[in-house]
Amino acid sequence: MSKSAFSRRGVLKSGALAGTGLALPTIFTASSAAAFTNDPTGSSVTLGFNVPQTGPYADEGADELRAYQLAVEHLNGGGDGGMMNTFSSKELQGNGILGKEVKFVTGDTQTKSDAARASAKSMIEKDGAVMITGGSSSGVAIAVQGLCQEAGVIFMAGLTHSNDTTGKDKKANGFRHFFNGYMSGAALAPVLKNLYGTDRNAYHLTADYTWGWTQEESIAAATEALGWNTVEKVRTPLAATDFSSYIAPVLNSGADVLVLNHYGGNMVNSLTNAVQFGLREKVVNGKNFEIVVPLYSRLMAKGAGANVKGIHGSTNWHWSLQDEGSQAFVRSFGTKYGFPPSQAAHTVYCQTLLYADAVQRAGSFNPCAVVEALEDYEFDGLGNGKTLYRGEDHQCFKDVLVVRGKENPTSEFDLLEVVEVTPAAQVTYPADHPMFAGGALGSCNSGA
Amino acid sequence: MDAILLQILNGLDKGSAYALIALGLTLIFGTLGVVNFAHGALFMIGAFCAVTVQRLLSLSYEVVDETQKDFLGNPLKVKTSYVESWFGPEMGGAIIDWAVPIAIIFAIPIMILIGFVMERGLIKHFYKREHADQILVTFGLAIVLQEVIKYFYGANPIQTASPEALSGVANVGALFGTEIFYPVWRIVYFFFSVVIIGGIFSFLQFTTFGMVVRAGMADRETVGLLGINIDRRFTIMFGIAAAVAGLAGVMYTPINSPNYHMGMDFLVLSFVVVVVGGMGSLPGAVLAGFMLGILEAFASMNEVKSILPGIDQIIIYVVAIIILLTRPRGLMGRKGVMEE
Amino acid sequence: MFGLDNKDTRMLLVVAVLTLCAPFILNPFPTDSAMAQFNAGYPDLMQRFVIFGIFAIGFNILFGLTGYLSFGHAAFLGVGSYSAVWMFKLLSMNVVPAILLSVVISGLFALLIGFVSLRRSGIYFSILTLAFAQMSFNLAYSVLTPITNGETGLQLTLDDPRILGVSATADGSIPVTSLFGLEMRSTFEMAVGPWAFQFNAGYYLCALILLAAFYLSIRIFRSPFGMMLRAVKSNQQRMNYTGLNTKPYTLAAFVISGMYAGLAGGLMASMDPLAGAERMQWTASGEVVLMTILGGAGTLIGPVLGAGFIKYFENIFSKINDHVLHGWFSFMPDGLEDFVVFIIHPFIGKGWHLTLGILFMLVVVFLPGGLVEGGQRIAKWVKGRKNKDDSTSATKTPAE
Amino acid sequence: MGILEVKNVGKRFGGLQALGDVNLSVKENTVHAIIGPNGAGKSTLLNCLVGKLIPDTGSVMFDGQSVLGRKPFEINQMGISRVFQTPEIFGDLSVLENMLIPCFAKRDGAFSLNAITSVPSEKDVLEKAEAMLEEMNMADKRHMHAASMSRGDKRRLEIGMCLSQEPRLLLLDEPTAGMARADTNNTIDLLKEIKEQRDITIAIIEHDMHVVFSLADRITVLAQGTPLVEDDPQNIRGNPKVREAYLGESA
Repeated sequence: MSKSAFSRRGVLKSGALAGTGLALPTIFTASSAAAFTNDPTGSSVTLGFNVPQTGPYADEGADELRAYQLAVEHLNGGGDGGMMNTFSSKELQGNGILGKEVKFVTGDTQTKSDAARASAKSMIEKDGAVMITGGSSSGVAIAVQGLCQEAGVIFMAGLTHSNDTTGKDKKANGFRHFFNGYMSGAALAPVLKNLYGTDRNAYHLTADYTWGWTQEESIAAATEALGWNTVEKVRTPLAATDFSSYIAPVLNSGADVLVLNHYGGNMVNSLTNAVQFGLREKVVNGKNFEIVVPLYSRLMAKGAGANVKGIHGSTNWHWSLQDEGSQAFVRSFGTKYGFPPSQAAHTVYCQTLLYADAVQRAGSFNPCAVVEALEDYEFDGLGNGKTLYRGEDHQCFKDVLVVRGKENPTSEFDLLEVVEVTPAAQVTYPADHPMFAGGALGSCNSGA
Repeated sequence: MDAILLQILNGLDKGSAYALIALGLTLIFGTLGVVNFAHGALFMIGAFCAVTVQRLLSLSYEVVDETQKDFLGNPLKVKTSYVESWFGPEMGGAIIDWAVPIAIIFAIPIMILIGFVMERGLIKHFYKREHADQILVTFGLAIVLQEVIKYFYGANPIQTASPEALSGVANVGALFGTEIFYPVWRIVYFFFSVVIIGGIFSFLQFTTFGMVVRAGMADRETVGLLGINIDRRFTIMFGIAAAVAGLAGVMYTPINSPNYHMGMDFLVLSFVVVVVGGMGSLPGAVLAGFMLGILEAFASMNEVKSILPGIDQIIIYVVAIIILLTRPRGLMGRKGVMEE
Repeated sequence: MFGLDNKDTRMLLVVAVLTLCAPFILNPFPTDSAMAQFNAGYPDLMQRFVIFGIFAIGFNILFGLTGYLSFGHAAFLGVGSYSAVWMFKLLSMNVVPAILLSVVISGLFALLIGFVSLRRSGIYFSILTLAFAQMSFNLAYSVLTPITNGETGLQLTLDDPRILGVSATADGSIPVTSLFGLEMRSTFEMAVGPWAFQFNAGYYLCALILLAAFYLSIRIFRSPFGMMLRAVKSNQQRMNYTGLNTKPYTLAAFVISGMYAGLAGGLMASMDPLAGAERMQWTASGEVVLMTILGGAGTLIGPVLGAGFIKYFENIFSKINDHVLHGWFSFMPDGLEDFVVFIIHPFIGKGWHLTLGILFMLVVVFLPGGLVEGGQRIAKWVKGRKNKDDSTSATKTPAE
Repeated sequence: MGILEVKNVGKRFGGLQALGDVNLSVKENTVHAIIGPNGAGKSTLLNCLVGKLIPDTGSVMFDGQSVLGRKPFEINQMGISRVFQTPEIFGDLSVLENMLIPCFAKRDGAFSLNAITSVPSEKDVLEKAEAMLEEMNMADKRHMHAASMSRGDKRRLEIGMCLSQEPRLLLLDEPTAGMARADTNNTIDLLKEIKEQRDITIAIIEHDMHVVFSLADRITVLAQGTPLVEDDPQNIRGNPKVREAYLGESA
């Protein structure tokens, strides 16, 4: 039995060709000659876009999918080229990747680790995908990242904010463009200090699972460094829909800042409930009561409506940025779909381009070559300023945006305004930072 | 002390949603003997009635304003809603502001109609079928309803605000001589649910229609033998149950922004409530709803969580297990209902 | 043969042939054809078919025979998965101890939950099992994270202290699961003309275990014990007054089906060493209920069919996107193509839930006995066409 | 000393005294009928004998052993079988399977994890069940769905199921209630046959005097939860107290 892992579509195809070439069907057995998993030997290369299409993050998934389609179009030379024109690397020619036409398959993660892995596996085993990307939650990203490592394909993470993705669960075959909890804390802290001073009492409400914990840890550490006092850290069940019983005690706790370490539907509901309980009109310890949502998402902010007004948080990217890259992206996305892209769309578009570029520069689809090309790679022009893909942990270091819910939105997309662009240097941390300790990158796996 | 009062209040408020959904579920169990997994979906549809009314009221026409730019740099299209242009900005604005209460008026006939169609078109063919079949068909229906809503409204929550006048906080503590601030709309929700529950009970208690239905709940065959068309009454009851779930949904929208799977989120919980209350018992369902709401509120207190970490995650289930083991048929269940 | 009567032997053989030839049967379309989208013959999905088949067979032993509707069976699957992954982390990458442990642990867990829950019957029993399973899920997702790794799911790392085996391979990777050296992921590929077939070691292990599980389930169905379980469903009062203690019967059925679930969980972890908490959520428990009812509760083959049906939709329909649709209908004139794609669009890709929901309703409305009844009707219809006057098959035998 | 000795049994439900102070002795190999007007406590008494209810006071001894506190299945395993007012059979199973279950219960006890052998291979049990069906004249119906039989056949099957356990005491709870005359007569004939052919004690609760007087060797009349009188059928027929309390209104 051939000692191969996963299917090798490329070999299959050549085998199939050999078969059809003869009058009688011959049986061709794949040899272990292939250099790596799913080596694309035909005229096209297949990428796997694994996004939530059902469940609470389906809209974010849909937006990611739009961006992926746009990226594929641009890579194949269609459309206006988007950020390919502003990208600092000029390797991509608009003729696919390494001259191969880019094709894609899509799948549904359902925001469940199991389903996401099943979907990714089917892309690798059945469709011959050479790279998997996508996702809208950290649990899924980490689970799929682990799978890709074992399978010998590259994983370009989508929206995942947990420190663990490039911390204790980092993998050699996995890369994250999105920022993380630590960076949110580092970016927010100085802004919060300017706005609310150094003498504050913070009350944390945290989604009771790993992402929530890492964010809580990051934000608490960053604000405590300012001199803030953390009054209480309360964990809320993932399944909670009504946060009123967690909000109510905040009033009498002596806290004057509420930090909501929630995302998605949890964030919408906890923020709505907090505003409902009149927290924002309160004056505690002689100061105005404030709410902070460390990880903002415009798509989700919409669900909270007017409640986001004036509330600060951080985000990876926002369509209102005025740099050339962002504008080019917003233009091509907006022209095609009629509304501006979300940060999820932006990060996955970048990831696709970065992968394609790395392959182009490496001159091979071999995951180990791609890893080498991406590690410690510096680039610009993708909307976040100068960015470094750090080799030690495969995390991108770039500027982080501090945003605020806009008081007078002019349209349904105009919900957030950028308050501050925190430079990359301020959010950079050493690779052996304790919040990211415990895991090992391992070595790249090409599946051979 | 204040903290405890606050949590009791919060529990009553949480419990009102549970009680309303469980009430409708029990009406359907009790009268029709059908396990309705689509009941959560009815709650969700009610909520989307409010969303739809709000959207209809905000329907607008666009005027291109050359002085402002949209995100692509093109001239901005400024939207003005028809309601505002018809009634003037003030009156029109007020109408839009009151979209949720207005939605109640629309939701009642729509929900009753949906209930009728569901019962006549689907459920009635399943009275004599096994509970397993009922579960499968209503679950399938729930998925379909949910996906239809998702297709038209997307998966993200949609904010539906309460009227400005009812969105602040009120000092409930004044009644007890302390200061306890509580959101006005949640108080409204509580009283609303009390009124609906009271209405349903008196309807069943004091009208002949209600008496026949109650008799039918106890012994369907005998009532059928009396020559009373119990089937038609049961159809109406299904419509009423749907309307109760729908109204619970409409009024819930300002509390939490509705999304397409909110029904499923409530479904399991409301089944637990119904069973804890006792199958087929209306007072049981209401009692269990409020009781579980209050217990949930207490379990989420920091003082409690520090002693029993994670208790708020499982309190409902722990209570359900304890009650079912100590009281075989829930709090007020009747013998022989749904036991085989 | 094997102590079965002719009919059962025939059924077992049919299932054996179907599972062993699945790589061919599930890949009917040439790899490069437009219809290849519907091929299901790749290792992961084939493994899922048989693993969920085992899960549903076990569930059916409880629900189909005794009528006790457990809404918390996914908890046993989850516990089985966690046990297996822990075994991989601590002992060895061999799947045998992992699978054995997962069966034992989930059996014990089922004994505990069954002992309490079976004090009640009907919907009260269902809610008790649901409550236990939801508690397990909620705790696994949060408080029990040190054991379960919460949201991400328990997975292998490079520094697992594996007693029999290495923490990491020479080239710095996590070792893979194996059966005495035969790697579960190793796949033998065969190309016949334009077709490509994949023979995966893990799949064949699962398939053999499925056959064993199916065989055992036939034996249970046909045994005096199985008859007693059906008697429990039929009339507990009579059971009691016939000198039979129903409690150990139902408990035994509960534990056996819990062990089946644990076996499925252990296999799942053996094929892919990750155990996610969502495996224990009520929706997962609901899924096996739906599989069983959809296929035909109380029949032998039904649950396997139901499991295949649902998993096929989940994995195949969810992957069809507009792009693929346009590819299929590109032969049509543009306007018509767009129209057809527009019509089909809501039912595929992100709409696969909708399609599944509609199919649930159609099956339950038109085929009250599930897919098995559909098969029987077709068989009857075919028979009826062969000899029209043969209408003596009125004797009602219990459905298969 | 009878095979069944009921001493000073009393049972209350809330404020209602269902059984006062019941003493009853059923002699081995006799047919003992318990009669009484509605609400006399007949069913309560029966439920106390089979373990469904536990009396508040008194004792129930079967063959020298107390049955109190034992579960119904344990009491059955001691040798008491019960026939219900409405036939309790396994409706979803075939007639043969209905007969097999008590045969297995007799052989294997209250619980047996007999999951590996197949039913057809259990020749001894199968033969016994077939023989009992033969005896009940139901052999031709063996593959019928039990629920689809007539009420009379169901009753016959239920009695057959009880007999296949070779009980020492057979309790019958109004075995002919709701039956047509022909079915009633058939049942009487069947019971007579059983009485003659087997070493068995029968206790019967009955409303229908025709049945009682055709079968009973001994009769206890129950009124308002206490035994009014216990005697031979002839004497009962002539007893004025009984006439007044019971027969007067129904005969």
